Amino acid sequence: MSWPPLFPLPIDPATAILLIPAIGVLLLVGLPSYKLGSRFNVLFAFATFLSSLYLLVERPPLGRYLFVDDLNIVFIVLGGFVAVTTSVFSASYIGHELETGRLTPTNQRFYHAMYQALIFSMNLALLANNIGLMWVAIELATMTTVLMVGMYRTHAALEAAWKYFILGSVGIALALFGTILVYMAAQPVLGEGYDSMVWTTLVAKAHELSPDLLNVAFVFLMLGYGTKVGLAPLHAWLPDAHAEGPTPISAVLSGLLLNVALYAVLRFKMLLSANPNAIAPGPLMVVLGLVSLIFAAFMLYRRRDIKRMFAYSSIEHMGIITFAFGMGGPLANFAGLLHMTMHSLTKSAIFFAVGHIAQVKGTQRLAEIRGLTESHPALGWGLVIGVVAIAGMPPLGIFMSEFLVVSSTFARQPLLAVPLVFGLMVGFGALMLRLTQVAFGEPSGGMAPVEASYVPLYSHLALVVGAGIYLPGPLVAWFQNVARLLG
Amino acid sequence: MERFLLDVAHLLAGGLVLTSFMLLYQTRMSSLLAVFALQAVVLTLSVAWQAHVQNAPHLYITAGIALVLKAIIIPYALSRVVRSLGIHRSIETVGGIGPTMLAGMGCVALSMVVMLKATATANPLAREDLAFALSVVLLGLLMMVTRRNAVSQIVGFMSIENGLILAAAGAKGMPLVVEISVAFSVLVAFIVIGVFLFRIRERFDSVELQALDDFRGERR
Amino acid sequence: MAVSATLAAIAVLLGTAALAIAIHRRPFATVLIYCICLGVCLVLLALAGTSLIERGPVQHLTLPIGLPWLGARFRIDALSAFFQVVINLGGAAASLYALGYGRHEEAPGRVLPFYPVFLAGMNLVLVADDAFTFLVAWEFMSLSSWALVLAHHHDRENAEAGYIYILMASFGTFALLLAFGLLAGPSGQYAFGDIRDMAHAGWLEGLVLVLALVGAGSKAGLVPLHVWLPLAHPAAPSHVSALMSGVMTKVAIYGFIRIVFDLLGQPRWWWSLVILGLASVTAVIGVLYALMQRDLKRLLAYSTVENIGIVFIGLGLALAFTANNMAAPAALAFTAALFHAFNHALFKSLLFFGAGAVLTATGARDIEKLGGLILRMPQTAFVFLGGVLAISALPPLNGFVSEWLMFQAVLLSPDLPQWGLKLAVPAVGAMLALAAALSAACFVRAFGIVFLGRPRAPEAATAIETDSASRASMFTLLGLCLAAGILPGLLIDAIAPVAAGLVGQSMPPQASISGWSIVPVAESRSSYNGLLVFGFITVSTLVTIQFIHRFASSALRRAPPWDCGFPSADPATQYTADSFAQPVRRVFGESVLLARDEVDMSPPGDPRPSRLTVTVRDVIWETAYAPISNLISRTAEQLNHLQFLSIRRYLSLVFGALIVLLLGVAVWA
Amino acid sequence: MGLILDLAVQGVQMVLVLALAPLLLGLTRKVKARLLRRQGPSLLQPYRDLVRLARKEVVLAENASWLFRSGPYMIFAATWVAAALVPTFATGLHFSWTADLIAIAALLGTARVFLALVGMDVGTSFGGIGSSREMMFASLAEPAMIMIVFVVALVAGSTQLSHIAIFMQEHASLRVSLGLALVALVIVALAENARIPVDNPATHLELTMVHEAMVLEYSGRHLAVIELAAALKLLLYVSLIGCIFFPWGIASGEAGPTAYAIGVATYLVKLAVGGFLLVVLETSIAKMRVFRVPEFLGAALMLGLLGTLLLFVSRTF
Repeated sequence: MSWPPLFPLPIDPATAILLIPAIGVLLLVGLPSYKLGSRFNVLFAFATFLSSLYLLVERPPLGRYLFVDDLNIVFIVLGGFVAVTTSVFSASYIGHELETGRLTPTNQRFYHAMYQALIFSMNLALLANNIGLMWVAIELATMTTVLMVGMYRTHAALEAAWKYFILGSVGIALALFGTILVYMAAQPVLGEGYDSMVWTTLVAKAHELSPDLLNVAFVFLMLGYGTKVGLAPLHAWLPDAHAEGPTPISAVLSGLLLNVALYAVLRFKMLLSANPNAIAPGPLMVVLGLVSLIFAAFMLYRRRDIKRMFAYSSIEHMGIITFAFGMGGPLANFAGLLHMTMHSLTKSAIFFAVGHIAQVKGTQRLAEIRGLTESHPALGWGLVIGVVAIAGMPPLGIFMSEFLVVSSTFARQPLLAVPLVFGLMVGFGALMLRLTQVAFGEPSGGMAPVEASYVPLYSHLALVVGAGIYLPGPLVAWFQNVARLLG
Repeated sequence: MERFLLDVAHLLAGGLVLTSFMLLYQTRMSSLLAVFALQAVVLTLSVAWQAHVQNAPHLYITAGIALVLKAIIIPYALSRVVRSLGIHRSIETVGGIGPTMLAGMGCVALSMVVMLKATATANPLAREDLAFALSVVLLGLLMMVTRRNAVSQIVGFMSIENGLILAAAGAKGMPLVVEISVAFSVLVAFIVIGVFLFRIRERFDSVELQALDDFRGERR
Repeated sequence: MAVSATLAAIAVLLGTAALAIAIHRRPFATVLIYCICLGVCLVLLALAGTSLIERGPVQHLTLPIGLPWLGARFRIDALSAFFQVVINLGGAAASLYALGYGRHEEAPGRVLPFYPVFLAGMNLVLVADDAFTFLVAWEFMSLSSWALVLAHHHDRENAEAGYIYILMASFGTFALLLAFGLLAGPSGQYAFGDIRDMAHAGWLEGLVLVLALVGAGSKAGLVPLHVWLPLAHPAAPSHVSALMSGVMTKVAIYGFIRIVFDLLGQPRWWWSLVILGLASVTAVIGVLYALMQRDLKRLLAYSTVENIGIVFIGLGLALAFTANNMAAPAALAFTAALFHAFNHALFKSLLFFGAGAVLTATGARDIEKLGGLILRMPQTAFVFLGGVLAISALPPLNGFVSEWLMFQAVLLSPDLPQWGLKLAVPAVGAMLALAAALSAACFVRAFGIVFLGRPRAPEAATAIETDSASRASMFTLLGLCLAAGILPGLLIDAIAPVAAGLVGQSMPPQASISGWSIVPVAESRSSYNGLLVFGFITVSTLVTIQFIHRFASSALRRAPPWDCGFPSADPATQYTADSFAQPVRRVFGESVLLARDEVDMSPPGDPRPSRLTVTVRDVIWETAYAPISNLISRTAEQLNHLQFLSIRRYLSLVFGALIVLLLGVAVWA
Repeated sequence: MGLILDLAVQGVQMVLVLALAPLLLGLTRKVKARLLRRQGPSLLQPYRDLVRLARKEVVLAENASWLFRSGPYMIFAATWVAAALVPTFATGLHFSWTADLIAIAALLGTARVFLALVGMDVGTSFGGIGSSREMMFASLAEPAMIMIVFVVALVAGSTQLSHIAIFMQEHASLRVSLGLALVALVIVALAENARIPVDNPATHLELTMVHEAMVLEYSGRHLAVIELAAALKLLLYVSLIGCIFFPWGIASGEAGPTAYAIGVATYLVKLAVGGFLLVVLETSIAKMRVFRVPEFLGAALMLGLLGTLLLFVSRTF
């Protein structure tokens, strides 16, 4: 391809994926009609996704504020896609909520505006070429999700949002302190002012920065952004936020926000691993990852609420991903990226299914949902495929990443693989136990047919299955570059 | 001269830590808010001093923000809330004052050790500042952990923010971005908290976290 | 070429599954789907058979799927070809049987789509040539069979069985995954070819052996990993049970052979000690539990455990001989193992088909409700009897030949240098004989209670003979059992290239020997001629019958049974299955089987009936699995409190983490 | 020429065992009677019984199946084939390579399984008792038999009876292992032939009988065939012991008529002695309770195993 096709908009795509949602916010705040609102929501999300696709073709030159490299483009495109499918899903979901009166028209205006705001802030966080800017963006994202989680204004929802807000803000504070420390470390080398907060310059000069300050900084950043990633013991907000908010938000949280926070952690990991004298960030991440994995795996057993259960499974998988990146090395990093991608797709697909299930059955309590494959075959089997995928069974995508993580770990650090496999087994047992109860046996609860499009659900599942069988060459090459970047 | 500048900066930062301890020590909501306002004033002074020392004028803005927002508006608003809820008298702390103070000491010591070791190369002004800032942050966190009451937790959270501002101010030549973001986040924080207090009052007649915590995810 | 053809056939199977999803509601779906499966299985059988017979070269193929930088490697060598023959033979028989049996299926939508996928998965395992593809196919197989086990999911037991099954399956997969991880090394050389070429450290090989034993054993049903098997195999529809029991376990054996004999290089002698110990225990425990079962299909499943034990005994001997560079005996033992695997695929499928026929005819799985079916379903009874004789290792059928070969291999053990093996192997031989004799007892019980005597329940009294397709399939299998029994030489020669490839030598060619008899080592040492034995028995039977009918009176009178003068019309006075097993229960009794007989004898003068209640629990489950599951649930219960903390406590968690990490940084360096 | 001779020998052997079996039975009964100070029936009584049974009509239970009617012939055929393959008076049996010792044991197993099955066919409680006990005994007797085979095979380097016999003839030596094996084989033989102390061939006290219980429903020609099979089995075991442990006088493959004559003579003597010893043993001990039998057979198994192990020891020096 000699000349990239001209980008349809007068601005460069990087700016576009920020501008489009920003406009969306302003527009959607004012739109009273639900139908129009949801349509426009999908439209804006789709436009954003398209422009992010254009980034693959041609990258705008490095800016002082925004930049695009192999690492964040992965997250941007993935996020764009999940945002589109989720907006499609939320169109039908919110419609149903309005009918049942759980939401008011004001809510839905607010909801759609916030949705766009979330997309905006996440893209900003990913594109930011400045640790301060990234911090701001992530905070913005947190705030918007807090508001959306509390949207039902039920006792439980408020409690969840409050918990999320308090823990989130503490995380914010810690992250900010870490950021300041990084600046302090950079300032003697890069001089005062803006340059000391720019990624590209920071990474370039990483080996000259004071290692001790970086160590302390990484502790704060790991805890601060780790709170957003939902690593145990900082996870407390995550299950409730997933369980009590509107299901599209659960999907977005698991599919996108966790990834964005993880992206921040990875950036700083790159910074540290570029500095020979600093502590290797790997062990810390490995430990946190294992703790989250095993803890979440055990927590899965006693769950009564279906959404909360899958929220814990998100913690489990974030643990696996953190573990993989902590292990480092081309294989493990590749596996981590793959796992992250697959988990976003699968988990959001599961939440799509769960959302409709909760709507038709009129409950989120696991005990009251039975025999789905019989009462709602399309939903039930969709859920089965999703859970089987999330449990890491072939031929679905997550199996490939788990295969790489486990086997490479066992070959390098056999003792580390033991707790890893243990946690995976325990979690697998819990998921399968619940799946057997929910999907099979005598059907119970509401039998009404679902009026919703299965497109989001099955498009995700198709991608996951496809990826499990065949990964396109360019994608692989691209992942391998990133894996090398991560060192 | 250099020495004097340092000492004053040191004094003010130390004062901030001191006020944090006072916060920990308070047992009455109204006095808690008062002390918080005091801390904000001290913060303002120290930031202003930093501005003077580093002759970085933009820091005066930060100082201004701190003064207006933290020393006046927030305490006032919170005390309104507190009175309207009629909980201005008591705060029940966890584990008593004494142990809390000891823990606070521990935190300060820890932050000193960590920071002074880490910033051996940085310029002395920044060193002192960072060490104190870290202890203020830790103390604020400690306060959030040892108070059962929403408002006092919010106060604890704000004192964490104070620590951050102190650190940011200490960081020589740190661009305005950060201060604005801090102010902005505090603003957002306050708004959201306000919203929440409001909603919470709609539902329960207090901001006791117990009332929130009785749900805790899944009924057991 | 053969590889691509095989893959094409597998693709057809997958397409069939898609088709089944589309049309499973139509009336003709069942017949159509099973016809396609039958055809594809026959094609695969032909492909594998030709490449095995004409000893074609090893063939490779790499597709650009699977692991990106590796691709999906496929390869067909003698070993794969042999097991493909076994599997597709079973698959074809099952499909033929299902043409009739499948019509009774109440939920075809839950069987038809997964059945072809299951077949495809098993075939895929056999042709996979890199760790990733192998594991994908392996889990694919487990997954599809899991779905089939859950076909009748309304039954609580089945749901539990499915759960335990999938759990054990993925446990095994993890073990294999770790094994491959070790073999592939940090750089991730997952292609089997590279693994073969690599040299491995000693401890590593030992670990890989254990992991392979766990991984393949959990699928094959090696004690103590067998617990899922007697639950899951009976839960599925009978033709699927036949596939799982008769065929899928063979895939597991293939996996074990592939890793230990092919990838792992020169074995150590103590490996064989481990395997022999496990295997002989498996054989005896399996048959003992089979002898205790009242559910016909569960009985068959337990007997599968026993036969797997026998096969592993053969493999263990082969390892022992290979470790000491005794190629000829190794070839003998290896051939015996594969021979038995082949036989088991035949007669176990046959028996499961019979069980399925009985199930559809009577609707009763509890054999205490059956009886006298030989009069109602004479043909089924006949083939089932054949299967019973075969699985009880009785001449002139095939079961005997493989066990005879195995005994011959055992008899060569004194030449082994290691004392441990010298002393262990004869004991293993005794266990083998014990297992064989017990399985004879077990199947006499099964056949006697189900088919002989008088009906114990109305269901049995009104049974009717099963449909023609099922019978055709069963008779075919019986014919194959007989053929393999009387002409074993052909099969041994077919196995020869496999043995040559893996243990370095093959048994002497048998086809050349006069009169179709088989000579494992030397004419002077031992030989067996199934054809002649069969001929002898037939001839002498005919002679006797002729003689009797010539010279004896042919008068015959029907009368009530004599029964020592006290005939009772009540079928309840017959010997029951539990009472038949009672002597063995008493001998091997409480310790091995956790068997309890509670006799509740009513005091004199009390008209209340006395009862004997028999409970048999799986000792392995009680001692190994129950504790683990309890431990996990208790831990979960404890940790669950963390869901219900207050925000303040969560904050203190964060605070604690921060302090700990800061301390860490403080003390670091 | 040699082939014809071998075939002739084989044929003679088949007829001979058939002809001698009832005689051995008669002998044991006669001797037993004498030892009990009774007159006892004539030696030929078993033949007479068989003929009488063959002449009687068959009384068949109403629900007896085809298996019940064809069973006796299967049992008889399997036993006969097994008996025909054990060298009695000459080793040069043409078909001896058809089946080795293991196969012969297995053939007897076939017969046993059919016997146990027909016992359950009519659906009486006694048949069931008999079958279940028979199978329980067998499940212990067979491993013991295999152990014996091991001992012999390890000594003689073959499981082929003709070769074993020849080997024993040539280098016969007193070996502890062989002694143990002999004892074990005797125990197995007692159990397999339903003799005292395991079972009482003469009893009709229902609860104690095993073999009789299984054939309880048979009558007429069927019973005759089964009785003959039982007699054959006894003969088989005696001649098995003879050919393995006392192979003297057995004519080798290409011997002259005199050798064959000697072979037959010695064989008859062996049978007589064997039968006599058997009876002496039977009369000197009492029948044991059913659940003592497993220990009895277990002893045989242990002896066999011990023999194998001792063999290794003795081999090493």
